[in-house]
Amino acid sequence: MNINVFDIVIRIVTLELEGRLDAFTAPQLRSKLDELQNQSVIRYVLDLTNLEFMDSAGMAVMVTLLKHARQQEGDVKMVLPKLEAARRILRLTRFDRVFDTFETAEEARKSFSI
Amino acid sequence: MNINVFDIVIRIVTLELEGRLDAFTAPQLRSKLDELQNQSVIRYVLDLTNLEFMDSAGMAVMVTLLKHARQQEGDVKMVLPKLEAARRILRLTRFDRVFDTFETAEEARKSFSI
Amino acid sequence: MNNRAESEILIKLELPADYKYLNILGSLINGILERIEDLEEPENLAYGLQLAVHEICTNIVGHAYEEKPGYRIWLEFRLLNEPLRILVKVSDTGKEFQSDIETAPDLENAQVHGYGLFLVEQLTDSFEYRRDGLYNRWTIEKALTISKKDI
Amino acid sequence: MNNRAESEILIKLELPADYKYLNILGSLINGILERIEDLEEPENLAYGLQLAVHEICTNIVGHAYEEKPGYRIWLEFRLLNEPLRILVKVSDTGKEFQSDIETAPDLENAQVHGYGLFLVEQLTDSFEYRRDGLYNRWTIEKALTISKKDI
Ligand SMILES: Nc1ncnc2c1ncn2[C@@H]1O[C@H](COP(=O)(O)OP(=O)(O)O)[C@@H](O)[C@H]1O
Ligand SMILES: Nc1ncnc2c1ncn2[C@@H]1O[C@H](COP(=O)(O)OP(=O)(O)O)[C@@H](O)[C@H]1O
Repeated sequence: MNINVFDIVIRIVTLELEGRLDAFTAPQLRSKLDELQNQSVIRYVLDLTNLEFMDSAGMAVMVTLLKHARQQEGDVKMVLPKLEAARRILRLTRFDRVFDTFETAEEARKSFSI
Repeated sequence: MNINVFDIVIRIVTLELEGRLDAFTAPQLRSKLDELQNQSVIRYVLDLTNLEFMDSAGMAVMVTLLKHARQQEGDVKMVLPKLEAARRILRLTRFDRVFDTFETAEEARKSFSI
Repeated sequence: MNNRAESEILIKLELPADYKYLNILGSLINGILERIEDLEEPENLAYGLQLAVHEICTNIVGHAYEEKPGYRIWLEFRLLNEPLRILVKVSDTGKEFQSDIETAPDLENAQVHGYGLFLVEQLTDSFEYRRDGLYNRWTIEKALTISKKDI
Repeated sequence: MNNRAESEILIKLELPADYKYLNILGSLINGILERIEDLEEPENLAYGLQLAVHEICTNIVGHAYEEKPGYRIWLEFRLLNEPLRILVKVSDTGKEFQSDIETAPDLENAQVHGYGLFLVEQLTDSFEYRRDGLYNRWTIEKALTISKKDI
């Protein structure tokens, strides 16, 4: 008898970002993401629920991650910030269309197809 | 038959102070208190629970009220701020001893003797 | 409260051209706007103004000064009347800005760079750059709309 | 993160000598202290420093400029090393301060005035006044203690 076992492991990494994501703190996020990319993670949830402020340097890190993940058949799902003023900026830059967006991290994780 | 009715009305006025009590806003409090003093109010509860910042100009208004109220057999009871940093200032200036202090407005009101 | 700035209100700030200390801009702008009563959408306004000034300053740190240490940024915040508005001037002594650079990002295709000046334009009512001797001068203006409910 | 100020960090603020805009001091101080990691008791420190600077400035508005409009206050905030501390200089062009005035309040008997300078003294590690030509210069210093837990 022959038994073939195929083991599929889907890893989805959720990053909760709190406080400020700006030109000063963006490098911290970038190096965290480099680490994960070195581990071949390609499915991400960026949870912005408690983000207080985000600038274009922060956006650059998110877009870079998105491009990289999609190139490798992965994706980045975004949980929208509570702060309406921050959501407005995501609409202005159309980030709410470029990324799949969700209200909770749970919904974002469930949206990954296997 | 003679019926003598003595009607005693004790008026206790509670003022909830929120935000900043400083040299800019103290005059607003002072004019509110002037109004109440003109109505012969002599029993006050200063509820500082949600006070975020208080300077010496704010303290001056509170002490002036206290002196005035006690001269007329009234009193001013203080509900301490939630903010520990603000409580510390009240200890430094011994305001926590000069005033009767309480944790809730309800306790402060009940402490008035009739 | 009367929201007419009594005369012209001017606040000046000078800080190191360092990403680390740009958070101070946000604090300062919130502090200024706090003292204007009955602002319409105060949160959106404060956030947008903060972001616009912040983007100008990160560009100064990154592009004009190329992240070299020891340089300075000068800011002036003015409250003006008729109509009530805030005017912010930002100055630096870094490289001149080449205003012919294409700055509009392609919104349909997410991109990594180019959102900074786009955001400044979107979030302000007027936005100007001018070279002035050794200085770069960036000027933005934003109306401060007072909500009608109390009038 | 390294809390050594890279070199000396200097932030300058100039604002109208008007009670109305002194709230900006608090915002600015919070903004500066936010970027120092692992501060011990950050809330008490920020509040105390804010109050000390605020008291110096309300005295300038009320006593040095006698509440007259149109005057200015200049502030310098410096982060210094060894030990890590913040130094704040406040300048004005108002009346000279008569330092022989009795400033200690009688704490046993609550009083209406005299808590301002007492608070500044209590809340800082050093506190100085000096007349310098047409300027009054107030200087305070406060240690920024870093909590040991992460070391
Ligand atoms: N202060 C400045 N000094 C010099 N060049 C600048 C400055 N600000 C912007 N630029 C130029 O304009 C371009 C667009 O800026 P921006 O929209 O902020 O996007 P990003 O900074 O992400 O490239 C920059 O890449 C840079 O070449
Ligand atoms: N900047 C100043 N310029 C001139 N006089 C001052 C100044 N600051 C304080 N003083 C004097 O010192 C006294 C004590 O000040 P302070 O302790 O702040 O209490 P208060 O301001 O409530 O009187 C003031 O009443 C004033 O006479």
